Amino acid sequence: MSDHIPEAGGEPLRLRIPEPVARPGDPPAFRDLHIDRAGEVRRPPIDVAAADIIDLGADMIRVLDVRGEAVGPWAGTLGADELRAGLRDMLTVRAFDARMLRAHRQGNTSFYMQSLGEEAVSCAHRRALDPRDMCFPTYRQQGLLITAGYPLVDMVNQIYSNSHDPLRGRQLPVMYSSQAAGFFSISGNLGTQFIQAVGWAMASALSSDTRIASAWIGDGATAESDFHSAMVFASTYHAPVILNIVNNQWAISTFQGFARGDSATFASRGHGFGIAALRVDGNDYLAVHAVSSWAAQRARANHGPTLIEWVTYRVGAHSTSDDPTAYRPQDEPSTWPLGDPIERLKNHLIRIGEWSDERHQQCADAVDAVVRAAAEEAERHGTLRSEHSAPSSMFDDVFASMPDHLRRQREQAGY
Amino acid sequence: MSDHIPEAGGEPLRLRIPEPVARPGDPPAFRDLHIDRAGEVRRPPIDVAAADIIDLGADMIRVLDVRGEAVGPWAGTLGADELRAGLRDMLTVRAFDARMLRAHRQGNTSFYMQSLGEEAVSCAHRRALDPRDMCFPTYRQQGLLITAGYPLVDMVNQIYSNSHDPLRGRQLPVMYSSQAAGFFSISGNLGTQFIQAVGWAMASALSSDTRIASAWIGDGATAESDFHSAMVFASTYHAPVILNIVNNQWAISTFQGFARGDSATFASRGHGFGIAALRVDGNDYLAVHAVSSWAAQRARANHGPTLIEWVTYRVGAHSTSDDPTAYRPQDEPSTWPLGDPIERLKNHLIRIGEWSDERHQQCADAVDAVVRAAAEEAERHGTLRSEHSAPSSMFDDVFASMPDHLRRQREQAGY
Amino acid sequence: MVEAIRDAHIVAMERDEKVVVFGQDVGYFGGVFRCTHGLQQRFGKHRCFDSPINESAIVGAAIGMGAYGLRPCVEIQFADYVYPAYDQIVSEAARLRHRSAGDFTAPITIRMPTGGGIFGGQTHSQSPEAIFTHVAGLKTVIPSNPYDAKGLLIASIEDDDPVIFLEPKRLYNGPFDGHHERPIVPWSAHPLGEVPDGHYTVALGTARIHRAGNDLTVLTYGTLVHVAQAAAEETGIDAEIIDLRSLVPLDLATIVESVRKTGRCIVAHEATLTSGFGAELSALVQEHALWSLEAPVVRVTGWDTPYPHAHEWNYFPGPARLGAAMRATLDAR
Amino acid sequence: MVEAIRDAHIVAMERDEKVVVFGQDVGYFGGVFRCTHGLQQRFGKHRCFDSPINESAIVGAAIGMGAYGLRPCVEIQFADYVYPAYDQIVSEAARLRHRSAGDFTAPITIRMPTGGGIFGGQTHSQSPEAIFTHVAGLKTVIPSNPYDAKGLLIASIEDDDPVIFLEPKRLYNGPFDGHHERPIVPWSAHPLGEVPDGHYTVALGTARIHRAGNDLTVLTYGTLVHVAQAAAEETGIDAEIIDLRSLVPLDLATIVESVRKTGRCIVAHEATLTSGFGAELSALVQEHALWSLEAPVVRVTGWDTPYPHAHEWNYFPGPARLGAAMRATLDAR
Ligand SMILES: Cc1ncc(C[n+]2csc(CCOP(=O)(O)OP(=O)(O)O)c2C)c(N)n1
Ligand SMILES: Cc1ncc(C[n+]2csc(CCOP(=O)(O)OP(=O)(O)O)c2C)c(N)n1
Ligand SMILES: [Mg+2]
Ligand SMILES: [Mg+2]
Repeated sequence: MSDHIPEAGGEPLRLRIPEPVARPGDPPAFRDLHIDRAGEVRRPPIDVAAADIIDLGADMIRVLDVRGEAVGPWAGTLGADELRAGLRDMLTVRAFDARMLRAHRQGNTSFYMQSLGEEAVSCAHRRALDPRDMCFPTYRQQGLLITAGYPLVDMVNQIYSNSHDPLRGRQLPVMYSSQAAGFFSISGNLGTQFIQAVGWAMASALSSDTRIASAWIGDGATAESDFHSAMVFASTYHAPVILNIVNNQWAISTFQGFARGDSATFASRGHGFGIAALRVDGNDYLAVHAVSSWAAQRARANHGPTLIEWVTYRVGAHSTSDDPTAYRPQDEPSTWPLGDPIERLKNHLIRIGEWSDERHQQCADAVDAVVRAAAEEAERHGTLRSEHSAPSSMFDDVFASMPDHLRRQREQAGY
Repeated sequence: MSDHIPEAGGEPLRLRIPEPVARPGDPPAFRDLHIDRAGEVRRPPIDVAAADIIDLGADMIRVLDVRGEAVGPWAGTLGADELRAGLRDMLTVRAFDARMLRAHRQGNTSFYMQSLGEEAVSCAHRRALDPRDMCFPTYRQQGLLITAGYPLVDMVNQIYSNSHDPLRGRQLPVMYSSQAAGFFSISGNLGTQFIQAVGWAMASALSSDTRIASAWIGDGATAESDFHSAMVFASTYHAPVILNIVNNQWAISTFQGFARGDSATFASRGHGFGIAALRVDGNDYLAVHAVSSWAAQRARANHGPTLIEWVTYRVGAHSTSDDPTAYRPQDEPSTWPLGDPIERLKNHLIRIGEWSDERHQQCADAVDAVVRAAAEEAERHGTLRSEHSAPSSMFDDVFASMPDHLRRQREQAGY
Repeated sequence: MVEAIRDAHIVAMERDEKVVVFGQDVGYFGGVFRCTHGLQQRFGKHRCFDSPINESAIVGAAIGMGAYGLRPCVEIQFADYVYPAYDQIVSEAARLRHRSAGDFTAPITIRMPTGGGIFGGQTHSQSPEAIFTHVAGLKTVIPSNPYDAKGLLIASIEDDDPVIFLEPKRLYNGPFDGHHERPIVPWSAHPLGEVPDGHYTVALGTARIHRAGNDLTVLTYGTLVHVAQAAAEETGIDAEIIDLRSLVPLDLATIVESVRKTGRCIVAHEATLTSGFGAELSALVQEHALWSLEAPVVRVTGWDTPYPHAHEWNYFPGPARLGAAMRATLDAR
Repeated sequence: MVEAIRDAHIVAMERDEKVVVFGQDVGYFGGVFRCTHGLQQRFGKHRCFDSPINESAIVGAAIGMGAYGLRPCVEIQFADYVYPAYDQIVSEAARLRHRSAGDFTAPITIRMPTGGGIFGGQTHSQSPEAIFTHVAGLKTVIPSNPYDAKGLLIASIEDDDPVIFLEPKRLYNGPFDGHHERPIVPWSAHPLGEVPDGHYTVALGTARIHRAGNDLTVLTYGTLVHVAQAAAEETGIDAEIIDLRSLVPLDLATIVESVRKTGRCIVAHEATLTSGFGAELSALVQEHALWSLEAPVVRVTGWDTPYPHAHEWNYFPGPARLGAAMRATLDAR
């Protein structure tokens, strides 16, 4: 080859290690965040070709403007009753989170994960689905379950691993499962559910059913290979699935730049697969609902999958094992430009004359009482520290029926 | 949730199973293939932002026009001597493939994989790299090795698993390895090398070296997760790597629509990662060289990774175990619109007055003789059927030094 | 055996429309080993189809389909390529029933050709059964003949749990006994090559006494069943050869009964020695029949090296090695 | 033990600038268990950095870096999350030297917290060592104390082959003996908690006799070393406890010598029973010391179920179970 060498050498190579704009001690900043004005981004028909909405992967769909007005082509999917219901859903999630954090401090559970600041994404999305659709969530979509009407007490039973835990003490707290509520069993392994959702959607289509699937993944977890698996299969088979990326800016201590890489948005991952992709203000309940409905209709009408990046912010710690002040400015949450989803919806309802501060307080109090009652009821069935399902139940459900070797082991264990 | 149900039901869902345009019995057709006229696609500067060349992921960069003229902004990277050397490289690869297929029929080897019709991609690419750059190939880039000047006889020794096999009979034929020739050990597991190449490039950058890596993957194998791994890491760390997708239309019996999914090009997979992406006529030696040089310069100048889709066609069977007439029209290869890379380069050289049919024949004969001599020399060291390296060598190189348990097993084996 | 496997698919697909089949090259083309040949033509593109090349996605999608209520039976083109799917198999398929307390299940079958003997080199020859037998919630099955292949595969597809179904590729075309230097013998000449029409099952967890005998017990499965048979014939040792057929669940009773009778035991498999399934068998035998043992349980296996290409017959535990081990075991103490 | 592991990194990184460290949350933050705390600050962003959440990519990139000539030491956040990387580990890291005849190598270390006891549920508690010990070309190491952790980790990083380095997370903060009901004892109160400054290594493949004894041999590693110690103290049985430290390569001589002396052997680990590394140990013991055995080799392990959350102490093979097995083994025959 020797003599055909083009220009080599020259300056030494450098490796770029991404850094967030701000670290503890720095003033918080979100200067890389592209935000469009509410109402500005167009609403294509549900049968639009993915290639014709490339711009929507970079823009940000928003409905609520600074004054709390619902504006633009994505507005108008919900009436006042529905909006009030949505507000109540979000308040319930927030109250539930607060109480469970308290329960963790009291030792009733080993672990908890809140969704503070991200409530609109799952609450509004679930309202845009049919009850028989199946969600494949991560650990931060309690809003799906609560909105679907799953009993709070059963959630607490699971979190407390008590004698009424529907999962019989097997799973880490918050790893719920409810076929009936359209909520797939949560895995501790990030990402795995994304391709499973596509498989479920494929099965529904193979069966000429009308149910669709909705898959969930965090910004950090999009780096996992299952994300790619899901994209390839959804694209190849045109699966009736909504692929949701919850971009809450952080993956434990790692900012989204590590998973997002060089400058493109998460939504734009869809483009290389011919998958319709949209980027949305995830703290805007109306936008979340409108875009979710659009994607659900698209899937149901056999126009294929939609990838949605919900831009939001993880206000709290990653989990009860985490302290975010070690890796991001303490006041970063308060400077998040997209605000708080509950406040924004509340303001909108007030603005349109359908709500007031008093009604809000009443609602919050009512919701608190419901949550407290559920927690108290659950506590009567025990907590992690007290009563559980029988230890022998550990040997059940490994297989549909217990093989000999497990029977022997169960005996050996003394059950 | 009950009363907030949006429009569900309606028409039953359907699953789309992709189908190629033509199957055995049908007339072959490539009507989905987007081809630009030679010279029409622009050549941006090497420091262009990925977002500013989105169009190049859908267009097709071509230099040689129908008359054999080199046209447009990508022309002019090679002189006549270099073009003749390139022609000779490709002729050598083709002759080598032909001889090894014959050797397989004669039983000298268990297996072979030819690259018929795709020679330009690896031959021209290697000429655009520095000898110390490292390629991470698949099993169809023998052109890289031959162009790098790796001894043909050592290739045959490996294919014959004979006593001079540099890999000591361990690997399937064609799974070469040569650190010295900048050719990473080939794995039988598709895709794994793609992220390894990124790791190697990261290491080079971490070490302030000037060497870059070049990663290879087939159209079918882009579906594997390692493709995603490579994209995420290359994008995050800005690794100095060229990411090559050889889109030869087929993955064994499966047409590229299965991996490509819904309508986007393979090159466009780069867009969601902010990685510069180009789609190129892979049967155009000049285009391959020009784009490879561009990408190499880009990487070397710290402008980061480039994803390139080389559009080509697998003219032969997948391997000696395959018969493509079972799944594609028998005459499909002859209707491939981008022609044959050797013919096209030959015609260009003749057109510019630097070549003739006679010289071509002479060159082909000379190359044949060289290949034949290499095969004969290798045969003197044995073939799969005769002489191999010592069986005891199986126990070497499992670890840097042999642990006791392997020593015991080697003794037990009688060595 | 290819035909028996294909037949099992047909029977299962005809009886239950929830059975769907997919994988790389399995649709239009019918699989690189032809095990799904003609299924797409017969059942349509929605019951049998090609997939992109992503083993993890194949299994992950199958799990989703299983959770929906289908019964996917998927092919991994070679067992050597199952590793990318390992997370979906271990963390998901195997755990789903347990972690959801039965709320969701994964009734899926994952087929894959296993073992060497076709000059496939290190990435077309592996026998990874032990990485599955260690995983709670998986069943692991491996037939040694067409009759069992069909019956076990139907049973696996009908099973409500995830099953890893390993097909010794060297047995696809005949009862290979390790004598690679001899001409191939077709299944048609073998009693176990006779496969009844229609539906039948071989229950998972039942071993088969391939050859009754009194001198020693050989515990094995897959290709090595036939190698053991050859070794017994060639050494003249009256070996009892047990074809395990299913590794999890395991037919421990049959194993223990045999070893108590013979007092000597050889465990044979093609996979690497260390932490192979042979270790489990050896451990079980000494746990349940130590006082019957007149010699140590011996393992005859592939070496702890990658599977070589040119030297595959030096790696493969053939009749000579197995015969020598039989003699040594008989002579021990 | 966290501090010892961190210290090992510092020593290795200071001696050899080719050592680079990366993984999820290991850079700025210093790791969720703090094992890489301060490394980025000390050695710069190019020697220790965060990575995207993709275990397969972490290992794959490390292999490429190793092939280039670096010595990457990477962290998998929990051993339960190593499965996505299994293909890169098995098909690539483990095979590279062999398949290229030494032309390319993968001198990488893959660290991961293993084992249960922190109410982590099924995806933060697993002990997957057996899926690595089965793979030719991998070394598998697991320390039980700070002294060994540092010496073994430095040896692993300096080793020219890929090493799986399992860190029993329940030992991070003290010598946990299975008595979860008692207060945590810190390492500072334990002799093996004393870690010398600077460079030293513990050779891979050498076991350590944790407690000398004559009644029976306990073969174990990781957390269960301390559980065995507690069981010996509580039963008053004079057990010889062997801390294997390295599973591959294995110090067979020390094992066989001990069992020949005591005539009785218990194998203990936290991983599930079937096809666990205990099976290999049991098989080896009976192969090499059958005639010394006065009782069957007994395995005391996690059950063949997923690791439960609420019932983790019913799953964990604690001192009571281990003690009972010791008594039964002494009483046998
Ligand atoms: C396969 C796997 N790798 C690593 C982890 C550890 N882990 C748990 S959550 C998490 C961060 C995920 O971040 P993101 O996806 O952004 O979701 P978020 O927590 O922000 O909702 C990590 C690394 C895991 N659970 N599974
Ligand atoms: C992990 C893995 N899965 C499956 C295979 C089997 N296999 C070998 S080549 C091939 C097709 C690859 O097609 P493509 O990537 O387009 O490359 P091409 O053969 O066309 O050059 C398949 C499926 C493999 N080698 N590795
Ligand atoms: Mg996040
Ligand atoms: Mg191809």
